[in-house]
Amino acid sequence: MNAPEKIETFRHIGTRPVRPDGVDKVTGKALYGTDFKAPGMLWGAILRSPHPHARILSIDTRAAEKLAGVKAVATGKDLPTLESLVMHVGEGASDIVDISHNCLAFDKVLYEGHPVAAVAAITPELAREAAALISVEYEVLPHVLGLEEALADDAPLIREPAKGGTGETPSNVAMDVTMGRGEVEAALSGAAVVVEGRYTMEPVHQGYIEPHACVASWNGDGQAQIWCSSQGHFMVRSLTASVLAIPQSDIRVTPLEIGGGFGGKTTVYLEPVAMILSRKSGRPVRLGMSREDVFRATGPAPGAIIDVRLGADADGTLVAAEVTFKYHSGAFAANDAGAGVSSAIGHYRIANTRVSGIEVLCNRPAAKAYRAPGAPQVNFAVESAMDELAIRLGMDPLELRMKNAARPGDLQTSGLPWGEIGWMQCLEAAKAHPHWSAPLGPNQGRGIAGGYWGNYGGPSTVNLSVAEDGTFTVATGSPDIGGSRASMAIMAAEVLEVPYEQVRCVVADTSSIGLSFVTGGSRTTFATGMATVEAAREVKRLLCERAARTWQVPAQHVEWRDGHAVCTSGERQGSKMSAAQVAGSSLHSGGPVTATSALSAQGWLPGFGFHICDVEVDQETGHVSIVRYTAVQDVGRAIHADYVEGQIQGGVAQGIGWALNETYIYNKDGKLENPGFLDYRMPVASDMPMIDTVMVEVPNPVHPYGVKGVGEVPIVPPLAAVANAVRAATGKRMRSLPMSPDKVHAALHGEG
Amino acid sequence: MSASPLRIVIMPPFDKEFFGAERLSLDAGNLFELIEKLDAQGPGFAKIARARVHLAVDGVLETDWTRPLADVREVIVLPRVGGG
Amino acid sequence: MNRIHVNSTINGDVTEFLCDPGASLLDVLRDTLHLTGSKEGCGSGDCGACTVELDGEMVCSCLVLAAEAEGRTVATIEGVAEGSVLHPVQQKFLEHAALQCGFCTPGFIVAAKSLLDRNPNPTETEVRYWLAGNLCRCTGYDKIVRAVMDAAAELRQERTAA
Amino acid sequence: MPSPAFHAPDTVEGVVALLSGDPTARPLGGGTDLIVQMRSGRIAPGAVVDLKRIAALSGVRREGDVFVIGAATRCTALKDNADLCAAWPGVVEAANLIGSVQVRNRATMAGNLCNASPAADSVPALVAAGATCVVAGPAGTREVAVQDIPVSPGKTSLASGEFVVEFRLPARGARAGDAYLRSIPRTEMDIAVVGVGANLDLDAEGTCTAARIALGAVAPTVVLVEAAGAALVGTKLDDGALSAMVEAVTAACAPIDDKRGTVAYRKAMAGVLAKRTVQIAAERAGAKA
Repeated sequence: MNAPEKIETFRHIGTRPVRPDGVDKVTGKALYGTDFKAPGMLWGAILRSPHPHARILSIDTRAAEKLAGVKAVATGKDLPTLESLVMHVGEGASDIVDISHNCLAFDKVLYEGHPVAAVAAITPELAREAAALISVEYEVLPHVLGLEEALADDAPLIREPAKGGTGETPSNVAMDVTMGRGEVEAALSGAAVVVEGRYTMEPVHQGYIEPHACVASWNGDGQAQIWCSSQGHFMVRSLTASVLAIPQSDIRVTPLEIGGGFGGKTTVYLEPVAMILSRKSGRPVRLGMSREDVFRATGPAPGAIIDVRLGADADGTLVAAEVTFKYHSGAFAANDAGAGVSSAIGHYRIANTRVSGIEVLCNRPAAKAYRAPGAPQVNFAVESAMDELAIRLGMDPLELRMKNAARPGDLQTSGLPWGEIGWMQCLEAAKAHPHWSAPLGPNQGRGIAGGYWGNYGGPSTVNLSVAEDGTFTVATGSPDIGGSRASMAIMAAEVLEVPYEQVRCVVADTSSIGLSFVTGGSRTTFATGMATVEAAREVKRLLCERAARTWQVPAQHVEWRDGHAVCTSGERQGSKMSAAQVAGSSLHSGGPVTATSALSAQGWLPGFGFHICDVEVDQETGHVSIVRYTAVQDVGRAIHADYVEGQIQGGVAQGIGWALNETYIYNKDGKLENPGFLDYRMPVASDMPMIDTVMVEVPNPVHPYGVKGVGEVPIVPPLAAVANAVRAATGKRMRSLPMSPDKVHAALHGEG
Repeated sequence: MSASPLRIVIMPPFDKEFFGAERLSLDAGNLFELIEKLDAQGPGFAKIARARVHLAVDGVLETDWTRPLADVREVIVLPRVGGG
Repeated sequence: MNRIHVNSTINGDVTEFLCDPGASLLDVLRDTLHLTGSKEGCGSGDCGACTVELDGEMVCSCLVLAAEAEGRTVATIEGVAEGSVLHPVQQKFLEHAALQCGFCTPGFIVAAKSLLDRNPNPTETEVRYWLAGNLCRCTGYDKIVRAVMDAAAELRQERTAA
Repeated sequence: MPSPAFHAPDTVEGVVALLSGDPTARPLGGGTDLIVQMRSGRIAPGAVVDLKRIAALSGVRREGDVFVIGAATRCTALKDNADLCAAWPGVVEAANLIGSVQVRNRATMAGNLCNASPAADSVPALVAAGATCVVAGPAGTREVAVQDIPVSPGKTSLASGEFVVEFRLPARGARAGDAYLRSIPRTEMDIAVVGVGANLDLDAEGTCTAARIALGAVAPTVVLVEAAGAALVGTKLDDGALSAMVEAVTAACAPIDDKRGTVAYRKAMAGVLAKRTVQIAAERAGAKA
């Protein structure tokens, strides 16, 4: 063997090749959920509740059924009665009874926009017309939207009290999680400095640009096909089958390209309804949402009320932290409180902690995961309090964080020790970054914040097959939202030591590949990547074995080098066969070469990020402009550097939107006032600066290439980073989001 | 089988919800068997375990419940939190 | 329902279609002509995913009645590349990874091309304001703006060379 | 939801005939409000009458010192007329703050006016400019001050069969300038929380000889604040005059709390923006000498 001449360890890892699905996407050829049409397809429409809370007394569908061209009408009564079953499809647990009742209301509507009935007709116009002809008699019930209002003794109950009774007083509390250790009160009373504050925000939406849509075709023999975009077509299969009480293998879900999800496409809203309409009509049925439907009826992230108390010694050592929060659960039980508890204060070493959160049912759409679900809200409170603590202590806020930062082996809030986390390295990189010491202009302020997200692993299946010409196809069960086909191809090409273009990656349907959890939890590059590497290693082994048998040498004499099987000893030493040569003769050496890896990936590690934000505040108008932003993140190891940076930049932009302008606005009648992109104000290009990213690489020792999930972390710190920057620019602490111009103006000029 | 019984630490809400205790001592060959035994003490626990429970073996999350527990000292039962 | 017969030139091809008088140009492009590259993200002109050029000016096709297209020319994302040869804006979007989910991408590319057809040397601020009618939720716009600036540079070079 | 009929006549008379024949019929300029409202079901006109096939209604022309802007002229086309931009930069800018480039490539000032939203961006600038519009109807044509068109949110003073044919912007003095500013939460793609148009004439010494200040989104319709203009006339726009002007502006505000802003914020912004707008207009007036 020659002396190692290469400095870089990797052939492909960390490079930036063009994604395999790129040309389709820049030319408009790619088929998304909203683009698919089936021959003979009918168009569906959904009638939604105008009331935030009402009992359904009767539904008269006769006029709709009589309309020429209408082929099916469905209501909640068409869905089977189910027994409670909590299912986990990779993104928090949900009870299928709730999912069913959210698809079509059963006896009560629980939020404005709750689906009540659906129709299928030969044109979209007819379907809408027919839906409008359905007459629903409601008994309007008192509604409740606010967290404290929903917790009041006389609040309307969203969930009917359980039959038989549990002995507990019925309430709107859907989930209650507490973790911690030590003696919080004693430590706080002994602390040199204590800061406390209440932080609040209304729900925000994931804001994916593609509205939900699907086509379902359910035949009389029970077999069905669904074409849709989602964060997990296996999730669509299992939830749809469970809601309809049919076998999973009777449904084949074909994933279409997905136009953004951010956690919001990890459940089913339309698919079971489209299935019912298809079964009734005998034809494929398309259902889609309008943008208004998306805002009114799909999962926002919960709003929150968060109380924080932090105590520190005079030298800045944190001695106690107490975080108590309430999250909107919406109409059904949501999950964010659990992650909220574990994402609040675990990034600091604190001996005495108590973190406690509840989910509160109310007459809003059921909260759904949104990028690091439950974490940005508590982080906003804790990192704002840290800023205040630094001011009170007269300490540099970055030094305060460095002094208290958790290291590997320190305990998380759950009591488990942290593994190989790169939090300290992020803080050091930020301190060394020119942004940290750059001068500021007039009316400008700099804020910082750090945060983390636990990430996830879980089940993924990958099939790697070799074509007769020695090219490779990776088939995964993981929808590609942000370039994961490129990442899989990179990892497979790395293992196989072949050019990137020699490996192509596709997302296979539920009948063509094994179970894979949703693309969520920042798990795909980690878990599906692990399966890809395992499958590639097995294919490499098979190719070497075929070569060994061809050469009639022991298998251990053949190694894979530089994309070739090479005989390393014996008579045939130095013989080489390319992948094409082995694969070309594979039909005469035992058959096609292919390998499947199905695994439940373990050993995932959390990601940590640290952000620096400069704002400029117009003191007269209260407008906040983001003038510079730097995001530092431990990414484990970047597989496709561009898409890692892209994840960070996208998360930051969403966080900035959350911080500055995005918010749900309900009126007193419980109706959403801003169900569109005009008044639900997501950042536009002119609102944003370039976002500098610094990728810190502290590899995950468990992953073959060191991957840590990267997608969710970057939305965690921006809320506090912006608020802390506004504080620095104006002297005002903004504890209520969004920091819209009117609120900043009021803070500066003392109104309201 | 481990030489001495396993220390089982039950985190909220499962302590109150099922067991009325924060610590238990049990013998189990693997995590499936452990859940069976926990179900005997807290009926209904097995049914919710897959959706709501994470198990940590000597401080590290373990999703493979066939993992043998010989030489293991402690299993923590903690709530499974959502991903994103 | 009185359907209207419309003649227009779409991506250079003389195209006839029948439409409901209330149908949007986007409805006809997507559902009648099967040109699904233009996307509907909002239906109210707030996201730009349906951006096309009408008589050379970029518009939201969801805010144009299909009947208005009579005698006019329409250019959609499907006509931006010349055969298999990508337009520099398309090529730079790929090279800069200026897309993640890709749903907003067709609208951005039509809008960016429209900018560069008029202004070969835009500043970053001009690019950002020109593209303010196109929402992207994935990228934070950073790589999109870089791709457009780089495409502008390449187009300038092509013009100098020509 | 029956579909409307679609007409694209090529004469003004043809439009009047169609609008007169169906009181629910609506003229279609750029459609950026009309089509959204139709598709959301908020309105269901029996017919839509496209104005863009009438050549005379599109484009900017001069009649002596007066600028005439056809009702079907898209906002971005205003920027192509250098004389208009030089004379009335505030009007051109206001029209080019509406929506996005895509929207402005369709939207017209006539549509912006006749949609009768109190927050329409181009309207305060037109009112400050003293613009009039020519209205065609069954009884012939009449000229109306722009501020007399909207009567309440969503309602205009136009009679059945009438529609706006063109705007007329008056002759400009040698030292005159206008400007428009608005407050929005983002930098683009928003509806004005408050909008302020200002139009000033100065004499050779820099003394203000005429001033018109108009406010958007602070009342059910655009407000021409005559007291604010009066506070400036005869002054050199010193701090005292500006303060008096701001006071008059604030006093003229009668806004509501809604999803886009609070009463307190709107009042405060009207003052802040009025001052800034007047300063820009003054600079433009001075720079033209």
